[in-house]
Amino acid sequence: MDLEIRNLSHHYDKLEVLRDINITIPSGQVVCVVGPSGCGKSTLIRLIGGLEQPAEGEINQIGEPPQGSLNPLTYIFQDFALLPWRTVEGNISLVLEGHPISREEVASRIANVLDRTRLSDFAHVYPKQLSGGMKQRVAIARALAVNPAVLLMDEPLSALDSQTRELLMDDLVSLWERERFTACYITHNLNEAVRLGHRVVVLSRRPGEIRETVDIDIPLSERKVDSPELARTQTKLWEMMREEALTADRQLADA
Amino acid sequence: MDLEIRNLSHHYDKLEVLRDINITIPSGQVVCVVGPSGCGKSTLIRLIGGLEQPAEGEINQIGEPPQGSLNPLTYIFQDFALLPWRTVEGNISLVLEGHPISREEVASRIANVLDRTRLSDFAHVYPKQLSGGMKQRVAIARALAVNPAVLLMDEPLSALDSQTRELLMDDLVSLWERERFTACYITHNLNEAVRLGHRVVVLSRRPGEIRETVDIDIPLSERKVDSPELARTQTKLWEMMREEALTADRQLADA
Amino acid sequence: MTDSVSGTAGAPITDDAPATEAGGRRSVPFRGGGFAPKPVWYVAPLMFVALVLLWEFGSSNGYISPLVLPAPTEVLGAFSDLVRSGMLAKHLQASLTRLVIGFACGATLGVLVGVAIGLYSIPRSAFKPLVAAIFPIPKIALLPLFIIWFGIGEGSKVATILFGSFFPMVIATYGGIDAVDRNLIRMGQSFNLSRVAIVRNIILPSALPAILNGMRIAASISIILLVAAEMIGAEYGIGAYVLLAGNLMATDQLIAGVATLSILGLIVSWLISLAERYFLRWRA
Amino acid sequence: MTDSVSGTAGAPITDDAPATEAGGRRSVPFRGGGFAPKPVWYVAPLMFVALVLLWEFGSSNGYISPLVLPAPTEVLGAFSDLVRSGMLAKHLQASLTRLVIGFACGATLGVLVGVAIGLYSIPRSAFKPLVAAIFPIPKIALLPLFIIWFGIGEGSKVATILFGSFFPMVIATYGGIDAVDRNLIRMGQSFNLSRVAIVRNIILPSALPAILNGMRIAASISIILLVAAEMIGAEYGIGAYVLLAGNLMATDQLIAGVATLSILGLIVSWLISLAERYFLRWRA
Amino acid sequence: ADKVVIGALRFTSHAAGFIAYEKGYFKDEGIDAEFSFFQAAQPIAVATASGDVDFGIAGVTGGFMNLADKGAVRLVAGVLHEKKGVDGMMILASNQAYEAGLDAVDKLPGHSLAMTQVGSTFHYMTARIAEKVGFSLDEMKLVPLQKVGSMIGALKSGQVDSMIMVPHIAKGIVGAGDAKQLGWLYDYAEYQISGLFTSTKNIEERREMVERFVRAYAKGIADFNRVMLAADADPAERDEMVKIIHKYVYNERPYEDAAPLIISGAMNLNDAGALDITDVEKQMKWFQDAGLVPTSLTLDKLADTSFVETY
Ligand SMILES: Nc1ncnc2c1ncn2[C@@H]1O[C@H](COP(=O)(O)OP(=O)(O)OP(=O)(O)O)[C@@H](O)[C@H]1O
Ligand SMILES: Nc1ncnc2c1ncn2[C@@H]1O[C@H](COP(=O)(O)OP(=O)(O)OP(=O)(O)O)[C@@H](O)[C@H]1O
Ligand SMILES: [Mg+2]
Ligand SMILES: [Mg+2]
Repeated sequence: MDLEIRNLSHHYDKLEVLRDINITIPSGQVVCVVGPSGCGKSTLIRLIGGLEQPAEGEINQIGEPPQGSLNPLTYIFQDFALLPWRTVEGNISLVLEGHPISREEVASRIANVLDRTRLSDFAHVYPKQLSGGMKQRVAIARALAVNPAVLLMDEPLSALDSQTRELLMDDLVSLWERERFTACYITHNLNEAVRLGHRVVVLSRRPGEIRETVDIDIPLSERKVDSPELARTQTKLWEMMREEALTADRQLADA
Repeated sequence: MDLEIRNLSHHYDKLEVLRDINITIPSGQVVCVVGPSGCGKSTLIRLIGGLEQPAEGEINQIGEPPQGSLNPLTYIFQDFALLPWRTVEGNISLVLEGHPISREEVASRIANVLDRTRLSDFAHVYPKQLSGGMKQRVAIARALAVNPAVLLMDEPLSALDSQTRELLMDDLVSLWERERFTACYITHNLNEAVRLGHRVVVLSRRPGEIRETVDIDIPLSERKVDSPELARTQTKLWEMMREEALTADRQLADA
Repeated sequence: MTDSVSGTAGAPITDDAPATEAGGRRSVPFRGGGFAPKPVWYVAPLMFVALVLLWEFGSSNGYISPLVLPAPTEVLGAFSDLVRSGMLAKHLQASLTRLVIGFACGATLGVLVGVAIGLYSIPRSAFKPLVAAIFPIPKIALLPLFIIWFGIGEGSKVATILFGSFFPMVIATYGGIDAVDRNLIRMGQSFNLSRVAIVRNIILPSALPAILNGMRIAASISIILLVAAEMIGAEYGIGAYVLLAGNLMATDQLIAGVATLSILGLIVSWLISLAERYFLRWRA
Repeated sequence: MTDSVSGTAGAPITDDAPATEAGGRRSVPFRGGGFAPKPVWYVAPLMFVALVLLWEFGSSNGYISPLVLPAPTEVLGAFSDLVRSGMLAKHLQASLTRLVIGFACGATLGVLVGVAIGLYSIPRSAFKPLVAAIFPIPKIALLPLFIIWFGIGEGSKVATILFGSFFPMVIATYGGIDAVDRNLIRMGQSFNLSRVAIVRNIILPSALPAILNGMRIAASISIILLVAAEMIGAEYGIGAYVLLAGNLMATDQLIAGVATLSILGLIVSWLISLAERYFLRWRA
Repeated sequence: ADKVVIGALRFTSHAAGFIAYEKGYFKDEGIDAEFSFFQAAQPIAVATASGDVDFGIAGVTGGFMNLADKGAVRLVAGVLHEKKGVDGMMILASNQAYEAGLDAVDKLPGHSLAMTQVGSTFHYMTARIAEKVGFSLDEMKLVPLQKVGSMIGALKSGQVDSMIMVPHIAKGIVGAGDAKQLGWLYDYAEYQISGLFTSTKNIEERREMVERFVRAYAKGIADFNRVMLAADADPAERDEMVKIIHKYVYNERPYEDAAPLIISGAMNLNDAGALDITDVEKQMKWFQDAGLVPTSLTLDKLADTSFVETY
């Protein structure tokens, strides 16, 4: 299943946030969207998943979601969005509850995703006991439990410290290698974008417009921290965004 | 003025946090301390600045602080620690209030540090109106206002998004180029460490012990994002820490 | 590595695409929204007017016996009697004097004790449990003792209100100080600020929102206690007026008096909101 | 780039370095600590015992007239009379029945109305201002009307307590719902959870801490209102006992009754703490 | 038998009802009576208005008159009446005021007096004293304290100079030396303190039952007056009656402690429940003049004079 965003514009009251966005997210690929603070990245991904309605333009899914997908468009949030009063297991079972699947199936799905995210030992633990990296892995396990067609990730790593981020990036890469999921990945972090994206979409500052789309052809598994080619792409992206980031950073909140 | 940490150990009740730390911070140099989550980095820097008393060992200042230094050991905190009810100016004047300096001197010091951090236009603005990067620049301006001999920075950039972090790293580098301040810089982020540190001290996981000390001889101003030498050092540091970070991340909070 | 603007791939674009197309192209379903109840400004006044009309209708048609509830017009009549006779001013003056003195003293003492509990170990150990034990005691139960302790003049009335506002202020103040961000205090220490400077410049402003919120509660309690306070030998005062009306079973006056108290409460709470908006304008 | 363990640079190391050395080597001064008042466990009981002893001493030596305050031994005597005569059980039973019924109904209704205000626009517009206007009305002022509305039996007593606990529960509940992390709701929507599932699995558990806290307040208010409620023709009940004692100026009984109420309050608040510890064990 | 609920206070002044019940006078009249106990008189009137209670005894207060004006309740017989020579309401002075010169009732002007409420019987009694002695009520400071307990506390601690009080409490205070007696109210006013009332609905719909009730009640009054007030009463009979009353009044105290209080609390009751309608009218006028009761209240609304003799 591909996703297609056509002539999308959005505004809140009189605040124009997004202007004429066109993106295609092809099946099995990770599209990263980068842009300065407040440019409308989160708005964009909310629109893509149907959590908000676009003012103009349309978002289409092309082709059928895979058989057995309980929730084709599944989010992974920056703040993990775990229910603190449910254990790891309970957080995953929450999203399976409304569906017509048997108890055994629920149990086996939970066991399966916990295994895939190396969390099997932590099934009965409350979120408060987990580190940030572990919490985000629980959120990933929860997303996987519904067999998503597309993962919509809004800065999934930006609440983590940089070492945990490194570890989780490796996890995401190996997960993609195994599952070849489709994803729209929003981030601030150019290093993440060049490590995880098959395609990087650069937005301008608010109102967000597409400034550039960069395809990166190196296979994900071969991208190393110290690869000079990636470093060059990253530097190029940074030069593209530096001015915008500077302006965005120096804007007063109520101006 | 140099700082010297000798045979330092610390524990909270029965929790051993630091074990036999020896570090020297020579005048005019930036010493970065990296280590996995919870290894005692923040404890270390609190001990260095006299906010806590070490269980064993000692911390000495060698030589006199420069003339006119109102607060030789000055902190810059991760969460900025600005008073939300005072304007930018008021936050800086706070730390000058107890000292025997004239009103004019206070005003000129404030004007001076605002100028050095490019904040002159924002003197009368409340923190709530500022972006994270701006807030941390205010905190830096406040620290500069007391003419510190040593800056003690506890993950000063880790509350910022990565683009703002890039911008502030540039700011810090050019500030160091101009002022040649002495600093102890705590961070999670190996990229920050190799960009800003003359020396990088690597701590093991709790109880924190020194695993390695790496000196980096490239001048700060010549360190580029895509410099392969830095990338190699960073990779080396990461390999050193990976296992420890992984273990630290998978520890339960109440275990 | 190639640069290319995407969005031109995929199926051909048709105008006015329906939700489902033959080629398997479907619009993403909307599933957000809701859970953000927006107050509709005209509902409250509308309901209020409707209620009063219904009540008047019920009263004038005998569905509501005057014994159960006087008609709104009668309440209004009682109120305008109160205004025209000049008694409202007299009652208000008496009550407000008591309120202001009692509340001001109670709040001041409460903040002082709260600061002591918030900052020092010994007052904390001694007074925190004491406050917890005394706070829930119903003040009307103590009125007979208050008469002996504070006399039947203004003393016991002011004391009742003072007691009522003291305890919530203590609790709000030390709660506010307990919640002060310890990082800010550490920041103050790291700049060698004196203890006094830290209390004055960091702790008290930090606790101010909690203190103002405590004031809101203390003020409500003070107004509620007005009736209890004016049980003791009060000639004038809204509370005394309400009590007399209750005793005479003059339900129209009773409701007029209660409405006056309610309005007084709303005004005080509005004043505190103003103060909050002014003093806490730095809040995000 | 060289690897080297540092710490060997700098001045020569001497054992047992004094704070200041000739060579300009000084220990970093300590400037942290403080601002963390630690309760000292024995101060509160010590102070309590000291106060009671002082009071007893004052009473038995005539410094405190029995009119002003009865001696602690007299209060104890009144209390043991109450226990021995079996009246305490009778009073407690009467009061607790009223409290439990009134509080249970008030809290349940309060939560229901609070949820409606928290979730839907129209109830929010209609009831939020109404609650704000009625909450601060002193319940004792309305007692004469309560008698007419609810009779003189258990009805009006339960109604007084019901009203007292209803309003704080409404406010706490919708406050809790307003404060629910919208991201969690959005998460639920993003997984296509039904509206009911979101309310049941996300909103209500999220609001539970606020609701339990509201219960604590509502319970205190209920106990305070016990005295007011039992002003209306109650033969038994702690409130009635206190009122009668006050009427007869039997200060020893009065204080014994007030102490019983205070202990009742502490017990209820402890029970709610237990409930919090159990239901909110997931909290950090 | 007619089921009837009597609202009562645990006061000696309600004793006639207890006697009538215990001696079976109600049963004799075919009335199945039941007591509902209150802490204050006012709520009994309210409860009668709302139908929870059928009969009650209340002072002829402003609150009662307002309820009568709303057509809810009506007096049907007299109960307590001041009578020269029979211990009734006592006028007291605090020790401090007494020492400072307040040693006679005619010195009351310029002093303070405790009462429960504006429009209470205490208020009216004071007005009658003022009328008799010949001063204006404005010359006194009347202090409303809501409760009898508060009045006693205020007098004992010298915060008010004087008050009027029921005999058993007043005698206790004077006996303990906590205050001084100034005089008896009956020297200034022989007036109708309280009366038996019922709801207008009862009068209109169950008139015959009300008649029977009043008859039975009057028998209780007769017994009470005969045994408790007469100087030459048979001590054995008095003991028996005190025992009956003790079932209801001061029942939490042992008989030995309660008996003197009950005996000293005995006040004159209207023979045969006769109602002093002249005085009731006078009271009504006074309250209306004071603006405490609307002028729409008439004597017809306040009392139904067809059940007992009036004078
Ligand atoms: N529900 C809303 N109502 C009104 N304005 C909104 C709403 N959500 C976002 N905005 C505004 O729209 C703009 C874009 O917000 P958005 O969160 O999409 O930016 P972003 O790119 O995700 O920023 P960040 O990098 O900080 O996460 C901001 O100015 C924000 O204030
Ligand atoms: N005041 C304290 N009392 C008791 N334990 C403490 C205190 N401060 C820190 N600790 C514990 O000491 C250990 C080290 O904490 P510290 O904050 O120094 O680690 P850190 O390296 O700064 O971690 P992070 O990378 O998360 O900032 C942790 O286990 C922490 O729980
Ligand atoms: Mg965002
Ligand atoms: Mg830290």
